[in-house]
Amino acid sequence: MQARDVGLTQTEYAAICRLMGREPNELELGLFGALWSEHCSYKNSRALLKRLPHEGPYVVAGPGGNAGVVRVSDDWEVAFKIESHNHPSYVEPVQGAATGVGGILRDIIAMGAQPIAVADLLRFGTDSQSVRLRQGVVKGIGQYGNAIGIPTVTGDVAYSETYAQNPLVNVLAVGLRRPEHAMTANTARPGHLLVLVGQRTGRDGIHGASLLASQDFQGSEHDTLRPTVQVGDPFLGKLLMDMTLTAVERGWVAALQDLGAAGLTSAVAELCDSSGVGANLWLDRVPLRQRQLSSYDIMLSETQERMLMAVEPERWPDVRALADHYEILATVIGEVTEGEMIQIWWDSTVQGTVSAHWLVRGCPRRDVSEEWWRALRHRPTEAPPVITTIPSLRALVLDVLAHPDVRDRSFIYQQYDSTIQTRTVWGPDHDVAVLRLHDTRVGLVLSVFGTGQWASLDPYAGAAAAVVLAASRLAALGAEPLGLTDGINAGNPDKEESFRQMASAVAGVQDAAEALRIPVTGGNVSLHNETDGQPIWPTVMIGALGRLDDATKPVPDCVGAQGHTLYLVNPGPLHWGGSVAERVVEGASPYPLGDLGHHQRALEAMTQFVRRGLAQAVRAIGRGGLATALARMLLGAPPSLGMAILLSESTESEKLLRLFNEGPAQWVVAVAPEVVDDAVGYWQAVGIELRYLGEVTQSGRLEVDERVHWTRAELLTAWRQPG
Amino acid sequence: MNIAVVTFPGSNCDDDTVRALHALGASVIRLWYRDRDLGGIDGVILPGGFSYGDYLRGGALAAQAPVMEPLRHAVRERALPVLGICNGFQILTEAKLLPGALRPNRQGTFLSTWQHLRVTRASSLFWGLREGEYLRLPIAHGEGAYYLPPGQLASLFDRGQAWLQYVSFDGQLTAAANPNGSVANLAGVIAGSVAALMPHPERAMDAALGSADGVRLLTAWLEGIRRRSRDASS
Amino acid sequence: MAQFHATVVVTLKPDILDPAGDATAQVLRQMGYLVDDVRMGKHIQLTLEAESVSEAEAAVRQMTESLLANPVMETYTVRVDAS
Amino acid sequence: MAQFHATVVVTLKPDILDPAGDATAQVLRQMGYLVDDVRMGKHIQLTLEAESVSEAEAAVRQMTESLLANPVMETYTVRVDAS
Ligand SMILES: Nc1ncnc2c1ncn2[C@@H]1O[C@H](COP(=O)(O)OP(=O)(O)O)[C@@H](O)[C@H]1O
Ligand SMILES: [Mg+2]
Repeated sequence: MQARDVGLTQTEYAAICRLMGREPNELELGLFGALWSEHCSYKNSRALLKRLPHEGPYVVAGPGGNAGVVRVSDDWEVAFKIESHNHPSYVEPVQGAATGVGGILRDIIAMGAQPIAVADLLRFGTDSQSVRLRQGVVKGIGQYGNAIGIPTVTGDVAYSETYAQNPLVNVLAVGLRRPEHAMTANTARPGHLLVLVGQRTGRDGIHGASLLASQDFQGSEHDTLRPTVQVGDPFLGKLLMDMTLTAVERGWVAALQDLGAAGLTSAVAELCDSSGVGANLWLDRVPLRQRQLSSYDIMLSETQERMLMAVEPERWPDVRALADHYEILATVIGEVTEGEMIQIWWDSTVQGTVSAHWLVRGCPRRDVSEEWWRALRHRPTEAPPVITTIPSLRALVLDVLAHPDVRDRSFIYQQYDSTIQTRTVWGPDHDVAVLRLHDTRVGLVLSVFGTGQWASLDPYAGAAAAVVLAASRLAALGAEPLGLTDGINAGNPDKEESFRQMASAVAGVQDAAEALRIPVTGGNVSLHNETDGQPIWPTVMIGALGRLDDATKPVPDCVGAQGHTLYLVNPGPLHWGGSVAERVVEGASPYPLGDLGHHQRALEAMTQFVRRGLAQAVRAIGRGGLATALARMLLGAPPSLGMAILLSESTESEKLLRLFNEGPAQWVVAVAPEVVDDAVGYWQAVGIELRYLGEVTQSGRLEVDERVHWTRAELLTAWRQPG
Repeated sequence: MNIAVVTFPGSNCDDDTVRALHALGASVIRLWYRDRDLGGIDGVILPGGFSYGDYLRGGALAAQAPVMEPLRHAVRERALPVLGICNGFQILTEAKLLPGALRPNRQGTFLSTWQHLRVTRASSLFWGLREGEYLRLPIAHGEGAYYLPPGQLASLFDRGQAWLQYVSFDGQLTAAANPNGSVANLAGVIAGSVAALMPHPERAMDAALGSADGVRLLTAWLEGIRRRSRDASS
Repeated sequence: MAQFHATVVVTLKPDILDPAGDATAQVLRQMGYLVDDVRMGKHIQLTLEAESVSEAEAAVRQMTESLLANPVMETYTVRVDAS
Repeated sequence: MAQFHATVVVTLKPDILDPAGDATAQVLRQMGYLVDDVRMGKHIQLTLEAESVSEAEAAVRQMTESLLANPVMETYTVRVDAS
């Protein structure tokens, strides 16, 4: 076996020999191959990610652990993180997506938190093959989440040819824990037993991290990737989750780590490295599903539904009895030692010896200069595109509503259990999920959004705008932002252009998170999203978490009564770059990001506006622009209501740009007559523009400029396109 | 009065069900699927979830669980009230404690949504829940299409076993209101002291979460048990 | 005791709706295949210990009737081979 | 054109985890049966139109490879009979 068989370069091999002072044997080489893979080592992204802001008033744990953690109240902390399962989902959509959900749930559990919600962020192509992929992915997400009993409460899906050979399946999970049940991997001490809990190890997903997740796809490579398919078992996953969290609650677990990419190797190395200890591993004791697994197979298997615990010897009988109760296997497979060396044994012979530190931190990582990093902000100009042929407004509103990126998603989310665990105040039929914690009025708001078109021409602007949009949906409820998680999906980092795109996206997240003062507590990077040399659009998925003091009565996102006045807060530029409308008329121009400092002030002002109770309804403007926001505010309202909108723009093309631009930090608000003066005064005082849009009527239809109108049925039919 | 909630491996609505019962002031005993002694209980809930991952057929593997033996015995010998919710319904049909079977939804996919229901037949098991009353409850299931072999439907109605039916938002018994292809829009059935439904009353305990109609249904069931044990002791 | 291999095929009774089969048929027709009908059944392979083929077959029939198939809606066939 | 009946049996490759089979085996053992192992596969019955048996068989193989089975984790057998 050679370096390249495990995905390493000659330079990396030389670095390994230097660290070890000798050549690695085959087993050791395999361990390096896995942990020095792009997926595990972040060798191309670490230097960029460290620039993201991590500090904030609510942060309990930032990046570095299995998930970020923020504080919601004195009693509760929340762990949350995003994970990608793109390539596995292309190879086997149902199992690939299902194991993606299982994997991120175990990250949350590894923090000692009970998972309470899942969100899915998906990108697919537009051909018929992509439809089947989507059906499989949705089935897989539902299969796992529904069965293990975690509600899928929100999500995001968009389409483009760019994802046809490389769909994106990112999954975000949220978990709750009591501060006293906090778990980490960095608390293992010499003398602890290493206990492997859960599924027997089999030949699943060997090389998943190094090959499947860290290299581009060549169409024909499917065959050689065969052994990498993992099958998820939510049934066992549920028992493992309950057993693990019970053991944590009883104080029996000294340190905890899930087995994800690179299986046992990664779990043991992370645990040892973060705890500053070494380990003896007794592979002959690992329960196997198949005979004839080699040490190499056992160390690298990505069999799902396994957790690694460090347990004090006195506690082991308790842990074992608990596992027996749940009828899952718990086996002592090693012990924690002094130092940093991991010794791998089979019976009484040593199979390999490596330092946890080399495995986790030794990989040569790419760095970038400050100058290069700063230069990423030089971007395409934002000069508005000229609309040459003016489309019909009547048709365009319906076309945008019917666009796959905008239309009703119930055909997806109705396949997900969204009400289990009884916290769901707002589920997937809203722009954000609102979850109320049990026995209190306090709640969480989960807002997820990913780029597509927005980042296609300008990844920096698209990524920054995704952060602003996710946050503007928190502001629409007056929620306090707690933290962000980001999923970066991009092409092959060895290609300069793909690397620059990825870096620009990270820079966009950084600048927006800093401007908005919301810390990034964790995330994921998935590179090599290329098939046959064709990279995807750099795509950034954002999850923003907020707190509501009273989650039982969120401010409605639909209009509620005749006579309310509609306003547009912080009108965006007359520029529809990156918008759905632009795609409908087959244009493509860069996204108009504008000034992040200004957006921050608008967000802050909106948050306070809502908290003062001045808004009867609010909706943040996103995909599909103002027109879509208005239509959605009407479609969810009592059927008798209508809207009469008067646009202040004078020309036809300006009116179109007003209705369809997707510029960041804009909202539609409905204000009751008795507080109109207060509202107008408020926005004047904070110096953010409030523009009159019109009135809520009893007409049952949407009217613009007393000239064009759409019945409710027309809007609904357009929006409710089947799949 | 003690109500037992049985947890099978893979049950995932057991905690929600216990929380709902606590909210109604009931005292709850938790049973594990291997328990062979029910203890002194006045009623049992088989909660929703994916017992054994719904592998083979929903409820089939759990129907063989050790706890089902004393349960069957208690139903036969002392007409112990049993309420199956979702997966609990599937387990009860697989265990032959209820007639019929639950088949994969007509559309072939899992379905999670809110449904309106009508009480087709009042029952002493649910004290105060009147015939013709409406409820709004969430459903979340992949195998919820109630099936009866040909010729058995009429007798189900004749015997008063057809308990709950899916209706439209304005209370009509229409084909369009049937979410999953259940025969005669049936969402819940009763046989003797055993009742079951596919919707989740334990998730509808608070208007802030969409509906508090679960309170009515579960209160009626608890009240039925209370009156029954009072009558028995008087 | 010897080891036996058994195959149990469980199929839906003919008049029962088969959504999975219907959905598959529809996709196959979309893909251009001239498919009239698809029915999805289960193919269950077991290995078990028994004294003889006939004992093994009796055991498998029993398992099938009590668990592997639901007689309300399914029928089945059983085949047992010596290992 | 004539009608043909085909049966496709799709089984998981030996190394692939079969949670449904494992759970079923566990319950069968709990019921007292001496079961070593259970594997769950699909038994798919199709009726289709074709000019000849060989054409029908070719079509069924194609459908299986592109839709009914995922070659990454499953293997299959096909049998075609004239109606
Ligand atoms: N895009 C990102 N932004 C912020 N943090 C990140 C990002 N990508 C990865 N991280 C952090 O790096 C650490 C390692 O991530 P990862 O290897 O994905 O963990 P795991 O293997 O547990 O899924 C985590 O703490 C994660 O939150
Ligand atoms: Mg992890």
